[in-house]
Amino acid sequence: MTAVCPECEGPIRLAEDLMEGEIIPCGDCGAELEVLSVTPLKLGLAPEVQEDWGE
Amino acid sequence: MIRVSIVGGSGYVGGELLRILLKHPHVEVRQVTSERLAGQWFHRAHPHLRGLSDLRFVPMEKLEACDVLVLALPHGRAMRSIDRWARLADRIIDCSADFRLRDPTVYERWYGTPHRAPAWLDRFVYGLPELNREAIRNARYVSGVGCNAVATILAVWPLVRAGLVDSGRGIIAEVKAGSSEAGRQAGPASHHPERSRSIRSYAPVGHRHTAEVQMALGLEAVHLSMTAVETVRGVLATCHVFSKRPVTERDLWRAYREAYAGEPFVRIVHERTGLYRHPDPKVLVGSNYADVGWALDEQTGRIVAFGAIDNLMKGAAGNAVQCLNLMCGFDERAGLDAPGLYPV
Amino acid sequence: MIRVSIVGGSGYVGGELLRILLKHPHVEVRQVTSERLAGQWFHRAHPHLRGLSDLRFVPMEKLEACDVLVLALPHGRAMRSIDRWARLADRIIDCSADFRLRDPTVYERWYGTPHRAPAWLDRFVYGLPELNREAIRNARYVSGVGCNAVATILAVWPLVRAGLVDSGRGIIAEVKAGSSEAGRQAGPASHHPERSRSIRSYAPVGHRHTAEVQMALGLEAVHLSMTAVETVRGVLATCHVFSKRPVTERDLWRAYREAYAGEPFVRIVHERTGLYRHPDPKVLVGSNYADVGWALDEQTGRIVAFGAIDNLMKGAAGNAVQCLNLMCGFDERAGLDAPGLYPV
Repeated sequence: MTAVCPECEGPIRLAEDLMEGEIIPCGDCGAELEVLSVTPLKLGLAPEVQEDWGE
Repeated sequence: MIRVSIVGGSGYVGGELLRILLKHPHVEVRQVTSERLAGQWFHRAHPHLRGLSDLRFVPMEKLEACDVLVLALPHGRAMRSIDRWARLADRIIDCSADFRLRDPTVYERWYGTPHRAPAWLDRFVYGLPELNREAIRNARYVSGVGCNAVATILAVWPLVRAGLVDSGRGIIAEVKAGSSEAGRQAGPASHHPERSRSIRSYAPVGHRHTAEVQMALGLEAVHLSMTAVETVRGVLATCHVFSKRPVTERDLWRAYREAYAGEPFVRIVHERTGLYRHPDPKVLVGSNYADVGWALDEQTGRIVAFGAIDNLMKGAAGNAVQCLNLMCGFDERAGLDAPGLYPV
Repeated sequence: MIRVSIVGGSGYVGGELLRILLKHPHVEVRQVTSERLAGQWFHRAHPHLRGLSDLRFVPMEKLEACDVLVLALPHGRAMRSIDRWARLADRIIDCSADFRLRDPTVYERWYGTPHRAPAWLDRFVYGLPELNREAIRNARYVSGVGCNAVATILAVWPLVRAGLVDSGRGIIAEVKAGSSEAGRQAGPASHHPERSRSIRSYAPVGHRHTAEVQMALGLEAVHLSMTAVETVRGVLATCHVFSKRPVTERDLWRAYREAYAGEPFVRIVHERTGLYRHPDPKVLVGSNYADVGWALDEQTGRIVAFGAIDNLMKGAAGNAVQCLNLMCGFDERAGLDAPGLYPV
């Protein structure tokens, strides 16, 4: 099963036993995607932790 | 002699403040604080200064009144207890970003949190002597400067002053910087096998110093990009400007000479031959000098303006002491006239 | 198997050609020339290759006919004896700058001397497969590429192709490069105490690769600045482009994906987190990959486009072998699919 990343439109391969609430990283842009619903399939951006490297 | 204490003295900027002030002809370093190293000898954090003093770190609540307080705290800390510092000293120099910007809404936009002491913003003067000398001389509260901002500002200021910068197009400034900018805190980004030989675009857009450059130059269109390269100290700002009218080499010599006539710490570097034709932080290590210069592309009218500094000196501690000298009526060069170490 | 000989094999590019071709599934390296080291074992110049072959350097006049000649001579040498090389082999790949530009007057303007074999210019194809694959496949004579030019071209090509670049404003490309670009010849500039930790603006304007970028992108307004930073291999081109119309992240993903769909050696790097969010030559050492990407400043519409390569590989030897594979009908990846060494 494949889907389209909502952030970068990249292809996302999904496991057959996909569960709601699972977090899947997009292979192209690294966005952490949350499975909002399985049928119909809906992916959304999971909240991110900001990295700070100083000045 | 004036009594100076340093708040947050265990970091690299704290170390440079001590290195300068312990040798400063008119200053007595009274106290230096560190919560983490309270009670320990100061050279535990600054091994190169061993034997220069018998100071030990004290916790902040042990701070006593003194003439000048220099704050070298992480961003966001100074503004939370500025009233307390103001009770301890008549003059304060804050090296952090907390009091650099005049407008609290601009601060919130760039730093992502509301300013904690907006009323104090008007009482602080932006601490860049080359642009603000008289105001600093008469000020009680002076902010530090952002190292990347200073290199960019000093590179381009002569062109802005000479009316050569097209405010619509503004400036594109690519700043290459060393690892000590990120401070003493170790992490994945500063891990040597990852950091060595990396050319890392850590802030290609949206860098906080943009606001500072906009404010200092009075220019909206400031396009800043940051790249980390392999050095410990050193910043080189390479700024691209398309002049409004045709310019010659002589025009540029005049613009830079007039902007920096008599400046004790700005040197113009524009040579035809040799290894160091243009400003290079390699020759500025440990010095408060800023080397500025340019290259003119006669075909296209593009001016490439350079600004090189040591981020811990003219980009932080050295500049703070330069402001202290002005505020206390000392010779502006006092304690700061050492040239760069070279080669290093 | 095809018989390949390398002319001028003692330099760093010669070493990389040997490192790849000695392991290439369809190539037999027949001869490698060096006037200076004639008669000596090849590993005298390439210690890392000791034991991989019993080749010894031969002087040029000992060259015999073969299937493909790869020229790795200093600039200006190949064009002086191109007729002689053409008698020795049906196919020639010249890594130098002699046959990159189509127009002899442009060549003279940028290289300061008249071209020695202008008639040959039309017979050479510019050897950048990502832009010129079919022409290279059918060519007998293919030029090399300039490392700084390739990084800049690959960074910006998707934006030019998508019609996003305002040809009036063009591009400002600041290329940061390592020391192996200057080749094996030692001198004051490459002396370690001077070169280490230096951030040297060695060609802020007027760099020769400008002409190559203009030709490849079909864009006149190319503003190139070169800065040497501390690494041995590695080039990062940081290009600033102001798009003609508002763009979104998704537009840029589409532009880069469409430009490089199916390309064996171009990778798009645009991550939200982590140490390597944007292209960084640190992860490309010894590989033929080019990492490309961007950062979008939503406030100002500025696109910062990145191109990272190993200057000795995709910027020279690796790219030459990629062209050889195309010219000889091999799998374009043959001998070239090793990933970068990391960390290094």
